[in-house]
Amino acid sequence: MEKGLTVRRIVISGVLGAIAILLGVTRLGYIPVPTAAGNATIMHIPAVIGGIMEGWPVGMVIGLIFGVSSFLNATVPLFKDPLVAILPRLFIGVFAYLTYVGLRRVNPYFAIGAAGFIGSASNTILVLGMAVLRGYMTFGVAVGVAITNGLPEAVVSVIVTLAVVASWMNLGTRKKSKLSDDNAAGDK
Amino acid sequence: MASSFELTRNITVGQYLPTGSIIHRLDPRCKLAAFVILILGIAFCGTYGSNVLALILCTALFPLARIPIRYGLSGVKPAIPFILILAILQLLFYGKGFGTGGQTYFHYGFVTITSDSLRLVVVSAMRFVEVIFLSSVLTLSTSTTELTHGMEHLLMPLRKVGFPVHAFALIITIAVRFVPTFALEMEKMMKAQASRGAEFGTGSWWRIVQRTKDMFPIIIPLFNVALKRAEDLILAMEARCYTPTDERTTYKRYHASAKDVFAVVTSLVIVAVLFAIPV
Amino acid sequence: MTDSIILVEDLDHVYMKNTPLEHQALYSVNMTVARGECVAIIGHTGSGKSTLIQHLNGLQRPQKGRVVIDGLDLSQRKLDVRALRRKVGLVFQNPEDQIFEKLVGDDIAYGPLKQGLSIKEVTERAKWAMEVVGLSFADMKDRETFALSGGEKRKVALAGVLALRPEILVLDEPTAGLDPCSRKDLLERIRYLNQSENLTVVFVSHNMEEVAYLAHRVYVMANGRVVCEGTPRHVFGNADILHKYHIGMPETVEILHRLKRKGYAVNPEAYEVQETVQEILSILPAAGR
Amino acid sequence: MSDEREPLIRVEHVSFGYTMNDKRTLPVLRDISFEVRRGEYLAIIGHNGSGKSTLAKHLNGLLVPQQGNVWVAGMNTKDKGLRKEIRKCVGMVFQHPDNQIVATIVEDDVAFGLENIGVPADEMRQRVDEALQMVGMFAFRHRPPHHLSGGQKQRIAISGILAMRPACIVLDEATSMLDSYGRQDILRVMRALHQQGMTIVTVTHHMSEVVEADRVIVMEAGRIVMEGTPRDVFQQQERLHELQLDIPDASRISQAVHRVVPAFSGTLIRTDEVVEEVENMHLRTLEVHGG
Repeated sequence: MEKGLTVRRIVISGVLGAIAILLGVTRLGYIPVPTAAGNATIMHIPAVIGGIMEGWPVGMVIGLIFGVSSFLNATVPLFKDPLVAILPRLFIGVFAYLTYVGLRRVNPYFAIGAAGFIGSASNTILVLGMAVLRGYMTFGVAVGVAITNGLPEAVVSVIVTLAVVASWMNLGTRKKSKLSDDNAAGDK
Repeated sequence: MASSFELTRNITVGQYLPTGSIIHRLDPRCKLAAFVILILGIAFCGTYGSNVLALILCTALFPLARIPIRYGLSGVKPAIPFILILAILQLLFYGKGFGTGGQTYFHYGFVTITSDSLRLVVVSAMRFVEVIFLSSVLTLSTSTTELTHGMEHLLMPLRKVGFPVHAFALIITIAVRFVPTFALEMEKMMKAQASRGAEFGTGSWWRIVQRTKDMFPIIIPLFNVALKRAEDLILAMEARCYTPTDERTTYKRYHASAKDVFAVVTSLVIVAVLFAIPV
Repeated sequence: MTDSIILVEDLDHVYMKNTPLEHQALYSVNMTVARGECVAIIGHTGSGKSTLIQHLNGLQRPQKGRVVIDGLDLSQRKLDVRALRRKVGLVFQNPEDQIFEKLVGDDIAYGPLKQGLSIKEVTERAKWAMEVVGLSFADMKDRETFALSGGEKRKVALAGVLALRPEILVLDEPTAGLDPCSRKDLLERIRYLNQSENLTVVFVSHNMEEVAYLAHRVYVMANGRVVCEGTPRHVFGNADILHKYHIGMPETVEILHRLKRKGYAVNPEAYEVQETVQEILSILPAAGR
Repeated sequence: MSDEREPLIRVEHVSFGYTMNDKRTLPVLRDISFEVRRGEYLAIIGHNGSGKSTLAKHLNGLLVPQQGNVWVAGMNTKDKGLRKEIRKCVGMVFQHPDNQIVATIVEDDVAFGLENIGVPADEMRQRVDEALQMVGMFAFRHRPPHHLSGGQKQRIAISGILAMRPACIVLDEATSMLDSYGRQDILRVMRALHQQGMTIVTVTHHMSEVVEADRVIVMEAGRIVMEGTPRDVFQQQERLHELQLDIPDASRISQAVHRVVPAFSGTLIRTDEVVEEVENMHLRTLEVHGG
């Protein structure tokens, strides 16, 4: 991978940042889970993907875009506090990147999936941690939210990250169409 | 029903409302600086008095910007249930947590209401409304382009420590630029899938798994489309001589006048006053 | 009138209603299409063509007026949208927006699988759909969709819709961006579907050559209204309409209109190349032969 | 640096291939040589996959040849230090109108290239206005690009290039995503620019655009297989058909009429030429009879 600031890194940060904004403003980025922290979100996934693909600075910038957009669009009081909405988001892509780099020698799929999980988990833990520090919720409530929101978020994050990054890195997943099964009629 | 495909309608990133007021005409750099100062000020002031003052000042911005206050209130409305839920949770449980302090008003079993927990609830609700008002006024009175330019200029000093300000501003510009493009793209993909038998948003809200699964065929291609567009854009930018590390000149130039400086100074004064209010 | 499979009456449509960006896309549009007919809709970008065809499979619902597709009234709230969409297959302009599976076979099977058909039945349909658009089932089903050429992508998108076994095929600019060879091939396939498989075809186009080749009847749209309707011959013969609404015309028609304006006795409705050649031959001075 | 008689772009024995996953190379260009003269209007045609777009990307150093050289105004595209100069000289407009606009406001986007090459702010404003006027988009300068049609976006892309005052514009299938009106707009702009002396290279599969050109290069499987004026190339109907290329109806009509009436020219390629030829034939008979 080329070092430093490249046109590719700038553009990828930009377009993935656009997705983070888009998922927020169209509400498509929300998984409806009724809890105190509002819906579960998939808006952090662009930061995870950016981190894996182009390194931690890219992940951090996308996280920042996600944070600012969630701050500006927030309908939940929690996220109208910049310390909760923006600061923790900077680290999503960083943790995803570190996980990926640490594990990619073991198995690339596993590394991508794990990065998706850790990236998502870091979002959950840091946001809720900050919320507790800032006194918006107690520790007990935060743990509850971490389970009701954090888990589905992490699962979705793993699936989307794997699908997108694997196809982008050309790690072919499935080579045969569903129609190619032996039981399919008329194949011969 | 059919209009559920009209994604572009819901996009409010550029919800710019040009009324030509004095707030609109402020230099974006100064406006943004004042905004950041006020937001940070509000985030750290926790007394009743200071929040009452801040609320009054933030409300006063609407007539000044000639923007109807309902734009601000529309941001507050959907949050009311969350404020209530949080308020109840905090009132009931906060007293037992860390930092218990102040006078205990009520105590029964694990439920404790103290003067501190009450203040926290009231103050955070007010603080929330203030921030909503402030950010509404900012985004309604400033185009995204001006915001980006303003941010770029404000960050300029960071170049001294090697932070790539231009590149950073360009990233933000690209992000903002592609939001409507991707929205259209997504709208088209949803229509194409609906035409072939997919259904969106029809699952009941409690069927979380189903609704989440419905999402994948939209979200994953969206990423792929974005990454493909990125490849094109990289080429186009290189063809126009873009190199991230080179010196560039800037097209837009702003001239801060006395009123712009006044805005920044005023916001500093306001924050100082907010911190000075003891209760 | 009884045999019209598509009936559009006084249809209006307004986008972004009640916002500052509100604009009306359709003004009391009327259209009928008979079973087995091939109808072209032509007009400028923004003339309302795309909005109109999105009404045909229920992506848009009539705000005012009526749309009836083979007995299904789209104004009715309890409409069975899925039944409608099985009946009307809509192929969008840009194949990239409608191919969402990674492998060709999976993408074509997407619709039938959503309908809950057995894998055997789905395979048969996919096979039929692929052969009919000219994609070899055996060779193509395991190909990755992103690596296809523009022409192949169009065909995959078309096959994906055909696998739903629709009675009506609606195409938005089926050949935009294709090279001449792929375009000709695709047009022949569509003509085959219309004539031999008895599909009713409605297509939007900018390309007058392709309108001339495929359509039985043409609707000309401008500014959200239908401004002219008739056979291609009738429409191409009407230079005033074509000029007034800046509708391009086939080169053949352009030549004939120009000759006519210069006072030569040619029939501008003779739009096929051979016909045009005959028209020109008929007016050349005998002495020149 | 450049001799006026020296061709603007010289492509010498260029070969290029893409490396696949498994380290194989997929040859796309095979030993291509040609020149683009100053002030010329050159069309490069070929069906999808013939290598024409890859070739276009060699003309300003977006791709560099694996074998052979490309010289732009005497500068070798392999020389990294000259890359900016080369791209200032040869601008490029791409296929997707949406994917080449960077900024959120039209005039900012036109200025983007100027910012990159360090033009001072005052001069920039003047150049941006000028470039927008040249493509007829000045009235749209404060609009966000996503409210424009494809043809308008493409004109913005062209004016972004024009502002940099290149000697040559390469259109890399720049009209293939546009409707016929958008395409006509672009063609009008290019015609006007060509008259003002701009060198134009257009990569296309639309025959109506080829008719505009001074010279055509036909590509197939990474090689140049035909070259000549549009008139000469369109004569070879069978050969073009083999190459999966079409000829304009005007040309087909001209040839068909010529077969029956030999006095009628068979080398016409534009509709107005056909009409003129009919008139001329009448005039000639009049002369014969009158004389």
